[in-house]
Amino acid sequence: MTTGLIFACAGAILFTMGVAGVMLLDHLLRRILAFNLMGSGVFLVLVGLAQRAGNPDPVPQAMVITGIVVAVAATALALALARRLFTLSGGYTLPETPDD
Amino acid sequence: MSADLAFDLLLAASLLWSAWRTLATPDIFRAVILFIVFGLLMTLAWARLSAPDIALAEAAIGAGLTGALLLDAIGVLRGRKQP
Amino acid sequence: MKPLKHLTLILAASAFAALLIAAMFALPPPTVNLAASVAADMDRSGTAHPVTAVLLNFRGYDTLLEIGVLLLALLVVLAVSPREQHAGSAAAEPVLQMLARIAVPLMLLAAGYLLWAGAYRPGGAFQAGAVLGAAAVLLFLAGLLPGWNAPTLRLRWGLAGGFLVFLAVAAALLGQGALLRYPPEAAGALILLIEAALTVSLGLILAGLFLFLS
Amino acid sequence: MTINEWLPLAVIASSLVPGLVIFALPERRIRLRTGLNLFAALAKLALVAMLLAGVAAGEDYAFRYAVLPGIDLAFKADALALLFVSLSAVLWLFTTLYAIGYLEKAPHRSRFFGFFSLCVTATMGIAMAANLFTFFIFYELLTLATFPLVVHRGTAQAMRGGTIYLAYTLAGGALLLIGIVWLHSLLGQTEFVHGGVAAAAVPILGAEQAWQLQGIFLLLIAGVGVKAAIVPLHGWLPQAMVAPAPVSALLHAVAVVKAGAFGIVRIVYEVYGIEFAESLDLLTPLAIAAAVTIVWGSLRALFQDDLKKRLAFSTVSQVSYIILGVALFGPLGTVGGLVHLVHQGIMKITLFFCAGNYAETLGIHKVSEMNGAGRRMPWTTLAFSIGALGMMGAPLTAGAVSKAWLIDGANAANMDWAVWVLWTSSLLNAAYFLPILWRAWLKPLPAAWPDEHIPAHGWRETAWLLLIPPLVTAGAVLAAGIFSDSAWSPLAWAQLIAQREYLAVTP
Amino acid sequence: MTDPLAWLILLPLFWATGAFLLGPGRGARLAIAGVAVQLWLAFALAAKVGAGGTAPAGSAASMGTAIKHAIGGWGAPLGIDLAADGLTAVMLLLTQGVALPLLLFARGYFAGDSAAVRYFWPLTGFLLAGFNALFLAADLFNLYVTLELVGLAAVGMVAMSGTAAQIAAALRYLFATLIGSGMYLLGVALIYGAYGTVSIVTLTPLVNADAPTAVKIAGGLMLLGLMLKTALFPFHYWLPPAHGGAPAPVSALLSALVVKASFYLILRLWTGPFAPLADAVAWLPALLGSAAILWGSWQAIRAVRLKMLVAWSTVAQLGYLFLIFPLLGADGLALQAGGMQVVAHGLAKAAMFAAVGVLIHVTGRDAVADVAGAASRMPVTLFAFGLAGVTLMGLPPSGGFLAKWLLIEAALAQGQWWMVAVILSGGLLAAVYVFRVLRQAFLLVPNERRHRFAKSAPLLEWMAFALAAASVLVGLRGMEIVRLLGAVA
Repeated sequence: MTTGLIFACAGAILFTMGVAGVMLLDHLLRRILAFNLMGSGVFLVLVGLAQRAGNPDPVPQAMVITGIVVAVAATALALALARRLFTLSGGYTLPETPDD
Repeated sequence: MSADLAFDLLLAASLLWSAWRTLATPDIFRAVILFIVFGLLMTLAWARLSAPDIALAEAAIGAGLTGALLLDAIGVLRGRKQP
Repeated sequence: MKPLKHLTLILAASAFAALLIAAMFALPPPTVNLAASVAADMDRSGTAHPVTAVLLNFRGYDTLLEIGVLLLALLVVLAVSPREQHAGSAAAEPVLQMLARIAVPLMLLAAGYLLWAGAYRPGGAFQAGAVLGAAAVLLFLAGLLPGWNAPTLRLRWGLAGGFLVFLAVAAALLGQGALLRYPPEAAGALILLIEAALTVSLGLILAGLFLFLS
Repeated sequence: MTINEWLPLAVIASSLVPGLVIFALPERRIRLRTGLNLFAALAKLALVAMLLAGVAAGEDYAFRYAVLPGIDLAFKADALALLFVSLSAVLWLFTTLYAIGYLEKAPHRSRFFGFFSLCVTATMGIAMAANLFTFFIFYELLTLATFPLVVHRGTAQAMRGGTIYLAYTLAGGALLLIGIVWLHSLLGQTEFVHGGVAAAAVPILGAEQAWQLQGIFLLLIAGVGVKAAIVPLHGWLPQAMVAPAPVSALLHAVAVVKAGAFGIVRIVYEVYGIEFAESLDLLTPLAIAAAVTIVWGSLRALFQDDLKKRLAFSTVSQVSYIILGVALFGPLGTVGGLVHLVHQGIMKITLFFCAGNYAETLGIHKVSEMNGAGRRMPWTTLAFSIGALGMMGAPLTAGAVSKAWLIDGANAANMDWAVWVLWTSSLLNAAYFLPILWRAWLKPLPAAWPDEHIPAHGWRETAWLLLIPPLVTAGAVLAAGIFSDSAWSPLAWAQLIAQREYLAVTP
Repeated sequence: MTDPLAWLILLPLFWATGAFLLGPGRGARLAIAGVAVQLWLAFALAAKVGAGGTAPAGSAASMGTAIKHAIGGWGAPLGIDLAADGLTAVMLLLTQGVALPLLLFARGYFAGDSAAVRYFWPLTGFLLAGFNALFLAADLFNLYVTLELVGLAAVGMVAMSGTAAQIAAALRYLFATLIGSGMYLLGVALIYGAYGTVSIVTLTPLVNADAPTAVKIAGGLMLLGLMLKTALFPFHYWLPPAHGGAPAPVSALLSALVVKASFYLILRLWTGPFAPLADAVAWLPALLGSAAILWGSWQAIRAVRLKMLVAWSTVAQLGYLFLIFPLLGADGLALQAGGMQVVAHGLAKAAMFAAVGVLIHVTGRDAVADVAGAASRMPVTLFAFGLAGVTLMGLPPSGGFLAKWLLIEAALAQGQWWMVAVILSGGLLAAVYVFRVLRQAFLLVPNERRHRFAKSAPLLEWMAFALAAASVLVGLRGMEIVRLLGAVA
C-alpha cells in the first residue's frame, strides 16, 4: 500500500461523500462545500492513482492545478448566485419543486 | 507498519473526518471552519504526494480564497453586513 | 419518504465507494508513461520545472481555456451582483490595519518570488496570483481598499489583460505554425511573459471574485 | 436540365411560388392577389396542357433529386399522374374563382389563398410523386396546408373540426410512414413501377416475406385510407364540414379524399402490382372494405338534415367506388375506378358549389330549409340537379359512365355481390338526393329565407362569381357523360392509362 | 487564417474578451462579426473534411484519419491534439449557423435594457468558444475544461437577468452540471490511472472488452455525468426551469446547443474508446430516451406557460438522440439519424424559442392561452413556430422527418418494433403540443377580450422565421449532412 493509493482511496470516499452531499443537502452553502469536497476527492484520485507506484507525475499534478482553478471559479459563481438568491428571497435553500 | 504509512493513514482518516464533519455539523459557520481545516489537511496530503505546486495552490486558493468567500457569504447570512 | 430516500442513496454511495476502491487496488500498472515523456522533452520546454512545463507548454492549451473559465466566472459574478454605489467596508481595528500595512508589501514580494521561482521549482503564476489576490482581500478587510463597483475600463483591462496576452501569444504562434508552439529558443521568455501577465490578472480576478461580491 | 425535367417542377412551382407570394401580400392588395391567383391557375393549366400533349405522344417527364443515399425526391408525369393533375388544375381554377366570390370582404384572405395554393401544390406533388417517399412528403404537406383552411373561421366549432381532422390524418400519416419505411428496408426502394415494385422484387424475396408484405399493405392502405375516408377511418370528414364552402369543395372533390384514393391506386398498381396483390389475397378484403364504405356512407347520408353533412357522407360512399374499381381484378373495373376519380370530382364539386350558394345567398344550411329554393335560384338548382342525378348514375351524366364500367368490371371479375352493392348504392343515392330535388323544385316558396344576403337581380340570382363555377362544372358533368367516347374525354384517358400501363385492354 | 480548427476556438475567445472590454453596444457588433467569420471558417473546415473522404465518423478509425492540429507541436499523448472529422464539422456548422441568427435576434431583443444583459455578449463568446473547443477536442481532460466552460457560461446566462426564480433555476442547473462534470472528471482520473494517458487516439486501441473494472467504472461515471448534463430522463429535472426561465435568446442557445454538446461527447466516447464496453449496456440509454420522449411530450402537452411547453419539448426531443445507441451498426443509419436529429432539432428549437420570445415580447404574457388571436397579428412569427413544429413532429420535408425516417429504418433493420412505436407516438404527441399553440393562435378572439398587442419587431420575427425555414429546408440537403457524417464514400 503506497501513499498514492491511500490518498486515492480517501479521494474515492471524499468524492462519494461530496456527490451525496450536493444531492441531499438543502442549505446552499453546504452544497457548495460538498461540491468542493467532491472536487478534492477527484483530484486526490487523479494524482494518487497516477502515483500509486511512488513516482511523482507532473502531468496529473498540472491537471489538478487547472482543476483547482476551475473549482474556485465554480465556487465563486455558485456563491454569487446563492447570495443573490438570498437577497431576493431571503433564504439559502432552493424552492422545493420547480414552478411551472 | 512504517512511520510514513502510519502518517498517511492518519492524514487520510483526518481528511475524511473533517470532510464528514463539514457536511454533518449543524452549524454552518463551524462547517466552513471545518472546511478550511480540511483544506489545510489537503495541503499536507499534497505535500505527502510530492506535489508542492498543488500544495501551494491549495493553500492559497482552495483553503484561503474559498474559505474567505464562504465566510463572507455567512456574514451576509448572519445579517452582520449588508449583502 | 425522504429519510428512506436518503438511506438508500447513502447505502448506494457506500457500495459505490467500496467498489471503486476495490477496482483501484486491482488496477495493473499504466501502459503509457507520460512522466518519462515530460522528462525527455524538458530541455525543449523553456522551463526547468516539470509542472510549469506541463501547465504552460505541453498542456498550455488547457491552461488557456482554464483562465477563460476563471474570467467567465468573474463575468457571471458581475452579471448577477447588480450594485449601485458600494458603501466601502467599515473601518477595521487598527491592529488589522497595521498588520495589513506590513503584510501587503511582503506578499507582493512573495508573489514576485513565486512567479520567478516557477521557472525551476514549485511556484508559478497561479500561486503568485493567489497571493496577490489575497493581499487585495486583506487590504479590503483592513478597510484600506474599498469594495469594487462595476469595473472601470482600466480595471477591465487589468482583469482581461493576462488572458489577452496569452491569447495573443497563442494566435501569433498559430501564425508561425501551430497553436502555442513556442520556438525552443524563445520559449522561456514567452512563458515568463505570459506568466507575468497572468499573475497580475489572476490576482485581480481572484480579488474581484471577493471584492465584487462583498 | 431538360424541358422534360423541369416541366413537372414548373407545374408544382406554378402554385407554390404564387402561394408564398400571396402569404406576404397585405390584406388590402385585393386586385394583385386576385390577379396572381388567376394567373397562376391559368399558367398551371397551360403547363398541364403541354404535359398532356406530351404524354399522349409518348414523352416521359421525370425529375429526380437525391435527399439521402438511396432515397430520392422524384417526380414523374405519367398518364395516371396527369389524370389527377388535370382534374386538380381545372377544378383549382374554378374553385379559386368561386372562393374569390365567396370570401368577399372576409378577413385573412391572404392567409386563405396562400394555404389554398399550398394545398393544390401538395395535390400536384401527390399526383406526380414517383415513389412512396415523395408521395408521403406531399401527402403530409396536404394535411398541414388544409388544417388552416378547415379552421379558417376561428370559431370553437371550427377548432373542433380541425382538431379531429388532424388527429385522423396525422395518425394515418404515422401508419403510412411505418409502412413506407418497412417496405423501403425490405426492398431498398419504393419506386412506382408499372406492374409493381414489390412484384418485381419477388424473386429475390423469400416466401416468408409474404406476411411482411401483407402487413405493409395493411399499413399503407390504412394510412391513405384515412384521407380516402374508408369506413371506419372516415370520422373526420363530416366534422371537417365546418370549413368554408370552397374548402369543402376542395377537400371533397379535389385534394384530400382524392389524394387518398389516388394513393390506393398507386399502391395497388405500381407498388404491389395488381396480379401480385391478388396473389397475396389482398384485393378481396380491399373490395369488401370499399363495399362496406359505399353502403355505410349512403345509409348515413340518408339521415342527415344538414345539407353539407349529407354531401359529406355521400362523398364517403362515392370515393370508395374508385377503390372498388381498383380492387376488382380486371381491366374494366380499373377503367371504371379511374374514370370515377375524375367524374366524382366534377360532380361533387358542383354539389358543394351549389350548397355554398344556398348558404351564402339565402342562408340555407339544411335540407328541410330547401323548399322552393329552385324557384328562387333556378340556375344553381339546375346545376345541383345535374350533379345529384350524376351521383345516382342517371343516363347522359358522367356518373352513368363510371357506373357502367364498374358494373361491367364486377361482372367480368365474377363478383356478383359487387354488382349488388353498386345497385344498392344507386338506390340509396336516389333516396337521399331525390327528396332534395323534390323540395327545391316542387315545394312552394317559404314565407322568408333563413338569412338572405344577396338579393335576386333579374336573371342574376346570386353573385356571378358564385354562379358561374357550378354551371361550368355541371356542364362538364353532362359533357363527360354525353361525349364519353370522344378522344379527349376522361374515359378515353382512363382507357389510355389502363392500356398503356397495366393491361392490354380493348375498349 | 490558414487553420480553421484553432481559429474557431481563438476567435470567440478574442471577441468575448473584446466585448467585455468594450461594453454591450460595440460588443454586440464585434460578436456578430466574429460569429460570421466563424461560420465561414466552419464551412471551410467542412469543405476540407468533405474533400478528405474520411472514414465513417465515430468509427474507431475516424479520429485517426481526421484533420488534426497538434497544439504546441508536441502531439498526443504528451501534448493536446485538436481533431475534426465529419461529425465535428456538422456540429461546428450547426453551432455557428444557429448562433449567427440568434445573435442578430438577441441584439434586437435586448435593445433597450442594456443593464440586465450587459454581460450577454462576452458570456456568449465564452459559450461558443466552449462549444467549438469541445467539438474539436481529442483529449479527455481538455474535454473536461471545455465542458466546464460551456456549463458555467450556460448557467451564467440563465442567471443573467436575475429574478429569484431564474437564480433558483440557475443554481439547480449549476449543481447538476457540476455533479455531471465531477463524475466525468473522476472517470478521467481513473482512465489516467489505468492507462497513463488521456488522449483519445492513444487510448482507443488500449481499451478492450476485458478492461479492468476501474475502466468500466470510469466509463459508467462519464456516461452518467454526461447524461445528467444532457438532461436525459430521469436527470431532466433541471432543464425545464432553466430553459423555460431564461430570456428567449438564451433559452434558444441552451436548448439548441448546450445539451447537444454533452450528447456529442457521449457519442464520441461511446463509438470511440468505450466502444468495446458499450454494447452490453446499449439498451439503457434507449430505454431512458423512450421514457424521455413520452414523459417530456406529456409535460409539454400539460404546460401552462408557453416557454415551459417548449422547454419540455426539448426534454422529449433529446430522447430521440438516445434511441440510436443500440442501433449503431455497420450501416451507419443510426449515426446519420442522430446527426440529422441534432441539426434539425437545434435549428427548430432555436426558432421555436425565438418565436415564443417574440410572442411574449409582443403580447406581454407567457401563457399558451394568451396566444389567442396572434395568427392575424404576427403571421411571420406564427409561421416560424409552425415550421419549427413541423420539424419537431417529424413531418416532411423537414430535417426532423429525415432523422425519424433513418431512425425507423435503423430500428426496423434490427427488429426493434417497440422503438418504432415510441418514435411515432412521440411524433403524434409533438403534434398535440404544437397544435395546441397553433389552434390557440388561429382562434378568433372577440374584440373586448383581446388584450393589447405591443408593436412587434420585424427583425426578430424574421430571424425566428429564418431558423425555422432552415430546420425544414435542411431536410432537402440531407445528402450533404450524411456525406459529411462520412457514411457515403
